[in-house]
Amino acid sequence: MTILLKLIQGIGVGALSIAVGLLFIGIGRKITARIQRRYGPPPIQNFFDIFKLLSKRSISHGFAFDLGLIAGFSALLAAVVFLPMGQINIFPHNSSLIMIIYLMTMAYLGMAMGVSSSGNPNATIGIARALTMMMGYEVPFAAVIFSVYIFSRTGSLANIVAAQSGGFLNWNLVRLPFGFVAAEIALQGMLGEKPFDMTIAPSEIASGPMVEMGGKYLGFGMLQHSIGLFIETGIMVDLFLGGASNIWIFIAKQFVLYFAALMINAIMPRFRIEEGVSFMWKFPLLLGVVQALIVVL
Amino acid sequence: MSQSQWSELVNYFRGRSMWMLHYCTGCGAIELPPVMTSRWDMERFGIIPMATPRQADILLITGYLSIKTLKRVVYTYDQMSTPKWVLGFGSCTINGGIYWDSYNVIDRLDKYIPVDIYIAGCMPRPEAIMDSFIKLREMVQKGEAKGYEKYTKNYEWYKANQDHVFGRSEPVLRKAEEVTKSA
Amino acid sequence: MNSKKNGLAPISALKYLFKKPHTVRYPKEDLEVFSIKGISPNYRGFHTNDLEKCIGCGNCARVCPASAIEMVEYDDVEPANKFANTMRPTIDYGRCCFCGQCVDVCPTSSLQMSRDFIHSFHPDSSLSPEEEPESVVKDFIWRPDQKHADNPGYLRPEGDLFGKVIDFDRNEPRKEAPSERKLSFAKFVHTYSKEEAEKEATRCLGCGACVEACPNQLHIPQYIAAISKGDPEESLAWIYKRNPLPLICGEVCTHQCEEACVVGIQGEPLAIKWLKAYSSENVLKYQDVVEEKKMEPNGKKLVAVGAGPASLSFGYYAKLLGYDVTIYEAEDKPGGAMMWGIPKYRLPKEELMKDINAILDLGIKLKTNVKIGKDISFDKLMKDYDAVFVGTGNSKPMTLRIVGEDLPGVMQGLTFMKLVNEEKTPELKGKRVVVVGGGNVAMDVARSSVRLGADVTVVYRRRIVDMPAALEEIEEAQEEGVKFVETGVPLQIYGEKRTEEFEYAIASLVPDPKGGRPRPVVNDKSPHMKIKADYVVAAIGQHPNLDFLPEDMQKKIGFDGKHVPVDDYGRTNIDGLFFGGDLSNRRQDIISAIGAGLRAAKGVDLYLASQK
Amino acid sequence: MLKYVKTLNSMGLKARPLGDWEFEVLTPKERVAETLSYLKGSGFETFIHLMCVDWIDDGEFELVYNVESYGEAIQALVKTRIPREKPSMMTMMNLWGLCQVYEREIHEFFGIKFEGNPNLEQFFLENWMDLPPLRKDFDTKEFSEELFGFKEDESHGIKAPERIEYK
Amino acid sequence: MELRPLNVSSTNKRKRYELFIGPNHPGISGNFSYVLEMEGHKVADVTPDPGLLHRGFEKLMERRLWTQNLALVPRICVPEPDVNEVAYCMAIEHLAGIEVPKHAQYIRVMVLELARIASFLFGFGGVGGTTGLYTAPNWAIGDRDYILDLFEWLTGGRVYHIYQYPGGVKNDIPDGWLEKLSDLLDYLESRLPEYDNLIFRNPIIRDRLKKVGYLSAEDAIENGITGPNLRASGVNWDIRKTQPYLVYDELDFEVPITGNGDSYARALQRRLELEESIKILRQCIDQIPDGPYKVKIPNPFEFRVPAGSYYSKVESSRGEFGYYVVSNGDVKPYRVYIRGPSYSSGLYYAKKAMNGMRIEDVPVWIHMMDICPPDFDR
Repeated sequence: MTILLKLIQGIGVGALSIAVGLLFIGIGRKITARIQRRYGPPPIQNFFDIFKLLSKRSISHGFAFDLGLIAGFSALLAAVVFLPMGQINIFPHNSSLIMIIYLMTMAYLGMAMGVSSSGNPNATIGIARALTMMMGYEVPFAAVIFSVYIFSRTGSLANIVAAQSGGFLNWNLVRLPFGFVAAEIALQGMLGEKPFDMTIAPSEIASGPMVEMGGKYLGFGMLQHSIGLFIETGIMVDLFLGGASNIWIFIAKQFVLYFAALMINAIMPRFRIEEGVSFMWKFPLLLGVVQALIVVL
Repeated sequence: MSQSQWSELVNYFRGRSMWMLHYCTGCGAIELPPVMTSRWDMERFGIIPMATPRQADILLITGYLSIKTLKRVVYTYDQMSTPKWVLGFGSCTINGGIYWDSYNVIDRLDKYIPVDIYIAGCMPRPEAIMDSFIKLREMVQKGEAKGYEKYTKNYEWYKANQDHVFGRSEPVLRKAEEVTKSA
Repeated sequence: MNSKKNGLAPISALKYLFKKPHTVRYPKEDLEVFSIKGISPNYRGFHTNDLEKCIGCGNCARVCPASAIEMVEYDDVEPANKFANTMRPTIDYGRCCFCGQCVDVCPTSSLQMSRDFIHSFHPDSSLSPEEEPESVVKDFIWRPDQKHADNPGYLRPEGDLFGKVIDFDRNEPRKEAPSERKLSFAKFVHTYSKEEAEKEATRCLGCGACVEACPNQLHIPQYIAAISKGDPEESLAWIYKRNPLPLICGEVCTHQCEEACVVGIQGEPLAIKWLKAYSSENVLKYQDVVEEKKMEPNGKKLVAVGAGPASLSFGYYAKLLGYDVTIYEAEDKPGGAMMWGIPKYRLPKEELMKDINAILDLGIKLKTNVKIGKDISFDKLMKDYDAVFVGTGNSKPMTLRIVGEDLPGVMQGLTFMKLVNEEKTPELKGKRVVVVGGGNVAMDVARSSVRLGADVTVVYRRRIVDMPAALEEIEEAQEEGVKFVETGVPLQIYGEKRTEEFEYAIASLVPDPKGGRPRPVVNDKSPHMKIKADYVVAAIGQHPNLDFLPEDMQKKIGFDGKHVPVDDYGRTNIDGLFFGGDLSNRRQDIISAIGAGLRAAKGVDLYLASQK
Repeated sequence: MLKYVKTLNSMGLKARPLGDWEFEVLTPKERVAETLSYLKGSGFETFIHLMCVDWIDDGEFELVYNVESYGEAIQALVKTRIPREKPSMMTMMNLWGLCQVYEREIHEFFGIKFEGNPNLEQFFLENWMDLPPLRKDFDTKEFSEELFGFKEDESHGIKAPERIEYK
Repeated sequence: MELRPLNVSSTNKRKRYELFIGPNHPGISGNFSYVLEMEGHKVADVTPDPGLLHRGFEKLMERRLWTQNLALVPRICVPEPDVNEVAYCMAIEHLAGIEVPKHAQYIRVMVLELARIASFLFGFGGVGGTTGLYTAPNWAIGDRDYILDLFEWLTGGRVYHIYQYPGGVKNDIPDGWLEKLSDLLDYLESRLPEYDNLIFRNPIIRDRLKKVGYLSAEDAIENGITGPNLRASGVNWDIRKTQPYLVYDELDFEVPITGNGDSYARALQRRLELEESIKILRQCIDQIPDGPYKVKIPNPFEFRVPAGSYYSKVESSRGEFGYYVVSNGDVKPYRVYIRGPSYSSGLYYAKKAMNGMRIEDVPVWIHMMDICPPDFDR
């Protein structure tokens, strides 16, 4: 019974994350458009896009292609289940940050497996960049997580959230400001927003991993992106913004983080891949290490 | 939900989200940047440029096609996943335009790939482009734009025409033979 | 500029988040940057064409760099004027590049462009792929009309004679001042110099509207193009294709072509006549142009009666076809009316002879001072020759039929002109001459009299604008001091022994119900006027004189005293008898006569071929 | 500029000024390299273009090398004529590497062989088997009609009036 | 139908593979293709594959009348069509000995400079587009549209103006146009600092661009690079100054020389020249004399240009745009050769420049060299 309930809850959370992610991207397009002096699409444009993509006939590039994408998508769906979102917390005792990050890495690896079987060099370069970039942002992010772990003395997101309860001043944002900045920069990389969007870089490698994806595959890719967006901002909310008491506040906090990322996205060009990685390993890593040192000492 | 209702719904969403391929085949493409960017903002209609044919729904033939480009266009069109639509931009796609007598520019696009909508003009203004996008959207939502079905149905005919242009194995004009022989 | 590196500088761009975008939200909004809403006021969109104004000259079609315009004949339009046709531009928007060159070159400004530019087409998906291209192309081809006229865009305003590309200003050849030229019979028009001719020739659009207006359909665009290329020889060769008397026509042609000239609709027409004069004057030896076309003789013998333009033209073209041609002339010099009727100041005799000699040099036999019917009977001609061409023209002058006409001092126009050309006129210095009539002969008489020192008054039944004479001639006559009396109907000539006074009535003009020229009507109330006159010359037209023809023949060919009915090839009801020139032409001028000669030559050829 | 014209004339070549900034040099085929290297040596370091004119009536191709001196702001057009039958020319790649592409283009459009140029493959066209298209005896309209299958009457339907010709 | 298959050859020491930049690629500046042979992320060899836009202009122009060709020539360089019209008309005028009235010459200068600004703004868009700063194209191309509005008002066409005519221009400046132009210049000047902040002071753009495509002055001269790219390498050469045409010698302007030779210098060069163009336009507004806007020439059918040949050139936003026109005295040109500024850089120098470049720098290099495929494809 519980399992069934959890399953239903899980599906619900997955759907919610997709919906919220898509809406975020939609609103994000609108906001970016404003900075670019135009109106932009309606906020629900992304739902049209997804629906259309899923209704298209698609070309597969072999079994590994399909499998990789499905693996990636399901890994992300699994990850979102473990994320505590306000009062919604399906596995209150199992919300291990390590597991979530592990599952998210799985998603990338699944994607890598898929697209590299398409044989398009652009996709290969793209996925290589994605993995390199992951190396880039995971290192400072790991440093930050390390300091948060040490600071909160727990590995569970739910407990980290609980540790921050009791007002704004208890938030890790205030307590671990260097860590927050480092994580925020890493988040930019995780979201694939500029200046860290070398993975898709249309003008260089023609949208990279997505180059051979059409129709349903691209639709799943976009869904994956929206879940990823939800999880990544969600982790940040849980880690630094004190979680939330209910889902709406949680989403609002997520949006604030996404908005900040959007602002940078709108005014920054993209790094070259090695610039991006070295930037990650310089400034945010330094902040993360400083934070860890502060926490440890 | 019945089959027809379902396809109506699908068509509605397809009409609201048409992605075009970012491919400047001819000079009409110079009016696309203004349409895509802030002054005219095509994204209002859900139309955004896409980097690869796999992701795109619309193929814009922005003007004349040289033989070399036609080859790529056909290749690109084959790569796109259905449903897909082709827009013929300006005079050149309709009847050759100002290049009607050029040795390297095809005259009628629809001999080689099916075209769903043609826009008059040389080159079409942003208003005309958007007007035709709106028209295409209506057609898609009504389920009238079926060029891709025609292509599969009459593939032999199209293929023969394509091969006639870029699969040729001997000179087109007899005169050339004589000259090459003497040279 | 401040180009210092600053990571925070881009943040200033975020202020646009709170500003109104500058997007034009088409179709909800429209551009609002010009004086009118929407696109610019002179935008080059779809064409409009005023079908009533369009003359179908086809210049738009020829100037189109994309070959998008085709002239198509339509039933539902009326020709805009008597030279226009019912062809209208039909534009293929699958070709059109909206450059506007057709608008620039439209001589009537009927073709314009509108601000409408949106047209899209979705081919019917039920059509098979073979049919589809046709349906697409059909949808993008249409005849521009007034559909978009309420939204005008790029156009050439009608009064804009500076024009876009057409040069509307004619370069008249230099002429002597009236006070100078009235003193002598010398030619007063200086034909073009090379530069002037080339400049004038480059005004030609080459549309060929003139060709249809020309009674003989000369290759006008071609010979003008050759002039602008700087090649009078080539030009003359083109002229010779249909006109063996180029210099004569260059000097004295009635140039209806210029009335049809499309440049003349809004500006001044090309001086086609003077251009012809230029190229024929600048080729010293016609032989180079003429000889090469000569054909092998075929042994057939033809005869032409009268050495006027019709017979000369007949002789020339028949000779080129290989016939052996003999021309009989009653006078001692060839040329007919051109020799005796045209004053020297218009056509110097040496120029006339240059043309005629070029023809005669081909080997055409000319027998002067032979009067048919008197020296040789017409029946003998019919027997001796394979075919007979009669081009004797109008030699019987019409008379005034008023009291006092038989007084000394009353003369007929042609008789007077013959005297002038023979320099046998009575002393006219200080005399008063009244010329009755308004044709070219009347003008010749009047202006010759002026040159002889007389005081001349021209009395004409209608207004000056109704005169059949060329406007140019009338103007020049006025400049030279000829007085004109409009609507004067001759009543009587008074005088004891010779002419002293001329009386006429001022008629009132009644519009012709058939749409022709108004008719002068004299009634009791019409005022009567008298002027002193030492000479009265009646130049009111001539009739043919076919007395040399046997009576039965005259009847058989249907001669009614004025006119001989013939078909296109000059054929009459009698086999082997051909007519041409003023005898049978509707218009009575040199170029028509030349045309009749040419057609008759072809007719003879057809006739003799059928005889075999 | 006049000093170059003078020098070139003294070298036995025909040189004359064309405009304010241009002068032309007519050289025989064999002396092109010599002329160009003289010009390059005297400051004409930039290679602007190489083009070809088909003088079909003379049976010759004219090659025009355009080089420019930035130092003195003058341009030299070096012109040479080669016969139209089996046309060939030596490459100028050793002077300007840039000539490689120009020569390849001219080989494609006029069929002139450039001896010493390693790559004269098709460049702008693909699968071209007809006459080189920019030759005067190549009829592009006919080609277009033949290959793209459309016919056009060039008279545009403008009707010449009916004349009765004597012949 | 055969396209070259993906060629992964293992015979080489290191694995090489082919990568197509274009024709269907967002990183290329038009319908044009570079076939890159890659070693990892690095370019090992480049084969330019032009001809995708080849329309045979030079052949078509031989078949058309002198003035009919005015509808064809702007199509040779689409982002900046006016240079074609002016260069072609200048060649005709030189051959036919036509003197263009001062008024018309000023109009021509204004048209050329406006087109230059429009092209530079397009270039700003290119900087943003290739580096992923999409706000830049949205701004710059949006602002360029205001220039197109002015063109439309002046000429009746938005992109293809077909406005020049041998002997002058087709119609006079409409009432109120100069005021509107002056307003636009004010607006553009107010926008320039914003572009500076967004693009030219942006550290990532600077760092990225500065690493790409260094070109020394000697190499630039050797490889026939012209225009802003040449000046960015430090060669003081601008046809408007050194061999002035039209009325450029009556106008007071400077030619900035950035001289660093890298891609950033090339972008900056354009940015600085834009300012000078605004300056020129302001002077034109003040100085433009009254007078006829064209001289009469024969109509298109009878317009014969005396036999001869002439090379006329115009400084375009990409470099030297030249028309070599040969006439044999007929109503049609005997031969027209078009020297596009991108020819040498795009087809020849690219091979040298891209060698060893990383894939992400290739589009940057293409756009900063401002390679415009139609002008060499013709």
